[in-house]
Amino acid sequence: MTPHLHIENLTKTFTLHQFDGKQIVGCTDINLDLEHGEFIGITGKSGAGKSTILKCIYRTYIPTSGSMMYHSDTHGLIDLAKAEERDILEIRQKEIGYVSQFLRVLPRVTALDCVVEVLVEIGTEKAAAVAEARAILSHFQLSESLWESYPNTFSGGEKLRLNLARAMVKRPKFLLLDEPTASLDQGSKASVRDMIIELKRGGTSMIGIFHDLEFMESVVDKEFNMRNGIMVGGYA
Amino acid sequence: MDNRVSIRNVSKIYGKGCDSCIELTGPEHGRNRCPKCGTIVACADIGFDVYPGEVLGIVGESGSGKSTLVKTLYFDEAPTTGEFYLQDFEEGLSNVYGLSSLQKRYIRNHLMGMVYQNPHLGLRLDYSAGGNIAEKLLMADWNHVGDIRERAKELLTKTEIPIERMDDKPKYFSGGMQQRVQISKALANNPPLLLLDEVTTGLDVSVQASVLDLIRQIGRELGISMIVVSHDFSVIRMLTNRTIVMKNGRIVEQGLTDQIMEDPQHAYTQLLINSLI
Amino acid sequence: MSMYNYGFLDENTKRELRRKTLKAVAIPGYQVPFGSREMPVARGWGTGGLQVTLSLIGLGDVLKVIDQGSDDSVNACNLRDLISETSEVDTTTDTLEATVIQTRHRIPEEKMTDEQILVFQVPTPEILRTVEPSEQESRRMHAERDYSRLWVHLYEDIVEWKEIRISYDYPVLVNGHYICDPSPIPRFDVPKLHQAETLFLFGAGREKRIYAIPPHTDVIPLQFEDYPFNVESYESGCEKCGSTHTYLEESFDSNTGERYLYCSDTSYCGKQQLKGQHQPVEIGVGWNG
Amino acid sequence: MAYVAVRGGQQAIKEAEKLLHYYRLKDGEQPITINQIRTQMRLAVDKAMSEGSLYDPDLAALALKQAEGDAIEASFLLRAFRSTLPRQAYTDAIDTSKMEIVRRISATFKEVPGGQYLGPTRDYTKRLLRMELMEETEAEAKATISEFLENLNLNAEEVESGQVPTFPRVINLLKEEGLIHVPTQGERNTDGSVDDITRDALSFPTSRAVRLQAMTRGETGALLAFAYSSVRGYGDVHPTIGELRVGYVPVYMPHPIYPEETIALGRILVTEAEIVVRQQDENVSGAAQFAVGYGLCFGHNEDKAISMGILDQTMVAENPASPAQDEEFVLYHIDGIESSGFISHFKLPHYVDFQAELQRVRSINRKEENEV
Repeated sequence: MTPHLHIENLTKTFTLHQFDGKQIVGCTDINLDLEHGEFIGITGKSGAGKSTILKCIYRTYIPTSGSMMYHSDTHGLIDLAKAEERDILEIRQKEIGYVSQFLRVLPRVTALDCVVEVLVEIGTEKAAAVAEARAILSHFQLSESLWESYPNTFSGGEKLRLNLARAMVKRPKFLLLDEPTASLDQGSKASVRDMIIELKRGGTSMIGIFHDLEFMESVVDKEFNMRNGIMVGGYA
Repeated sequence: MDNRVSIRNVSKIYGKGCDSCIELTGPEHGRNRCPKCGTIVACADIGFDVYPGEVLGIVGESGSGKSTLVKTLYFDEAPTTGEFYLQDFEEGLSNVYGLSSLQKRYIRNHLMGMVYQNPHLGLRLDYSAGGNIAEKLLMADWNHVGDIRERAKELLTKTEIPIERMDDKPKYFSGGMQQRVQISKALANNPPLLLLDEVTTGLDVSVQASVLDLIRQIGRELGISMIVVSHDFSVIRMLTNRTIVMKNGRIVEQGLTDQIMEDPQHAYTQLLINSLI
Repeated sequence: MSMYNYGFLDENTKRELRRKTLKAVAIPGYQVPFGSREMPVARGWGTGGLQVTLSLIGLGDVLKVIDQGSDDSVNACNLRDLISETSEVDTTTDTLEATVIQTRHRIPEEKMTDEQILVFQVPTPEILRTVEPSEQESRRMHAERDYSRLWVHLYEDIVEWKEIRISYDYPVLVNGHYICDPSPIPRFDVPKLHQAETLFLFGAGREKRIYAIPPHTDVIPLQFEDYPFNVESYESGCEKCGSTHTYLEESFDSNTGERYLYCSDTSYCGKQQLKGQHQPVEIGVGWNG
Repeated sequence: MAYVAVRGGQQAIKEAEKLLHYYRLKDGEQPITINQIRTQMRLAVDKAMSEGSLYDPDLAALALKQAEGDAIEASFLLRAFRSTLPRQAYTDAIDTSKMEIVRRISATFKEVPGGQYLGPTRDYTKRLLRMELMEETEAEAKATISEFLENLNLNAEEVESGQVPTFPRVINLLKEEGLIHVPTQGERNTDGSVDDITRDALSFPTSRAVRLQAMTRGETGALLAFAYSSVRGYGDVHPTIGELRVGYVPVYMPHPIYPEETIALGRILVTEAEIVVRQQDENVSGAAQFAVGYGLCFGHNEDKAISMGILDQTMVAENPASPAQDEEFVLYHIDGIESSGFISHFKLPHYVDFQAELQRVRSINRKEENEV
């Protein structure tokens, strides 16, 4: 069986037209295999290009070269680097979760609704979606008093927990985690770990970026280290 | 072919035109007026697809041709060239631009809804709010006043207009309410495609927010395909999945909305993104 | 009048009028523009009907002219004089005897046959004028059958007044295609247009349009399922002849000031009165059979 | 007695007509002659010919006599008469550069080639009633004539040569400089025919030929009002009279058999106005230019020709913002015969219609009562 995700020679360069076409390197020549149900952790200094890889996979960035062969439930084997936008949208909606260190939620949508929406989008009944959303918000220890308020007033930790809930509630086949534990207390970290373990048990493959190496080591199967956009070392 | 909407090679030219019009206009020249003959190339070589349930954004500054483009989609303006296929009309096999005006009218009434920036274009401000909705229904052969009023109530409720205002004239409504009535009217026949042209421009910020929320909610609940035209990236970000960037009558870039905003490829898009306040 | 051509108009003009009339018959309800000529009566006084009648009439025809149902109204007299003087046809007041009837705002009470033509004088042929002042735009609306505004107009009436307020010039759908103005006949006369045996021609002189409803054509007044079209009705009958199935006009007795109802079709009323006096008279059947 | 008897209508209109004839003559004065009207009421005759759309000073004078001076009624009589005349042929377009000038002025330049030529104008007379005309005698009239001719002092050479001075068009001065926009689209149809509003109903958008035809038949007062509205505030036209000419032009028609030849039909008096305005046509781009509005009508009628010239340019607006820019609005409402006919038709009985109205209003009121 081929890996869940096979990245080959992935390079991302940014061209800044306003600065006379200045080139900025995001990452260079990345090669990586993610097996089904596997969790790979990526480490490195900030600015090393870790997030670039994640965003390329999610196609928020357009890869400059290389391929990312992904095993999709709905689309079969597909190169995320070149896939049609509408296929990407569908795969995002049904299969890929993305947790970023920053919360990007729409204004004027309550915390509960923003989790419910994710489930409704993939076809869950409204009532069932509400029940599931409540359960996962409890799991991530988001105070029930916040459920009906707008997340733009939340603290960093609260936002992150909401983000995790949103990404994980649909039990994605593939999860991208960009600093999922930054600014979380020990209790919250524990619930993140529990959820990761539960998802892994369910067969979810994951790639994560961590500062907290201790936490990372407790959940990942493989680890890669990056420096200046280049993968410098990896070990199981 | 499961495309809901396909646009190919659409152009709209105002003026007599010459051989150089297309060549000498566009973003690389920074103009849409042909220097040789003075013809305005409002848009040219436009092509894209909108898939079922998808919300497509068209962003650009004034003069980019985005409003002209959307007007050709609603047959308010006839394009100079181009093809336009709708899955819901003869299984997407007929170029609907080539149809008779009678058939175009059918498509307008049954398969599309349009919400204009200026409510007076989309509404008859002197007819009641209910009458405005009735206009669309009557054209789809509704012939029972009681049924029409029931449907109008349903739509006004959905767009959060108090039902007791149904028989009042929109000319006495606030700008935000007028836009809500326009949206109700546009949705009257459950069209598979909704066109929105700068619908929040000119509204107060809080009113803008509520109109955008309404549009978003409709998109989610009804699964309608939408084309949202705006100069405002925050509107585009909030409503759309994919975005087309236009300048001087041409498409300079299209992509996923988050990609356009975080990894813009074209110099002009980068300039727009960097100019966001 | 001998210094003028037969039928007043020159032959080329009459030919043009006949061609346009044929076109109108071929496209029921469609308003055919024509080069309307100035007539020796004023615009708005029946010049459209007059031109149509003069282009059709020939020796052997029997002419009847009515205005508001009356043969004796001054304008009817004037037009009848003009037509008969220039065409030398016989005139009548009896609907049954006439071959061509020119009318303003009424359809006679006696049912007309396929041997007869009814020519209407039309002041404003464009039914969309109430909702759209521009001619260019209203022609586009007809072409696209874009009648939404007219329908909304009716809807708004119902919302505000619980019924459609149009009393005359009631919009009708002709042959399932064009909506047209049956001229300012009262609602009472509108059903007579539906699947009739007679050719109906409409002439609008000032607005320069001819249109037609050929025999055996569907003519349906605009209505809603829950607000069906209805016609005028009266609590009592004609004061003079006792009819209870005719269109009546209110009038005041010039001496007593009392209000009475009389038949608007004076010829029919006269015949009914004769019948009441047991005198021999032939009265045609009504339009309902 | 009501004006329409339910019986006796025929008799009533006959009697009314007799009364009308009596009223024209009832004071026992000498009947006015057609010659007197044609020569001494010349401007009324000109207006009747122009609005009646028939160039025949004698018939126009007759119409005025019959209409007891009512201008619209007189032009109406001429139009109705016109309907009985078959269309035999179209003349060639008249060439106004061949005009025998009666009057010619320009407001663009103080001095123009050919010179300003005031002619018989009232423009600079004091509008004081000349009481002496109350009792004007034949002898006085003759004296006025001979006195004028004696003082005329014509240049003997000019009189002998019989040469009429020519007047180059003022507009041409601007054209030569490239300042006048010359429409590329001709006034003729592609098949060489000319639109004819007396044969075909107006259809919109119209051709310029149709607009000009409709205006030249239009009622002077209506044209005046629309043109005035566009320069006073409902529009943005700033007209300058490039040239105003009054004079006689010859009329020719193509020979029906020999295509190279023309037949001279006579000459007609016309008033021509060329109005210079800033280019308004949105479809024309390029250098700033002037456009010329054109007015021409039968007879001597300066108000009409100038108004027509102004309106010719207001109606080029693609998106009309004021009434005078809207060709439908202008062209449908300037015909005096049509508008007066329709307004007067309201004098006709409307018993049937009004009864229908009564029924509707009562029905609505009944419904409202039932609801209360």
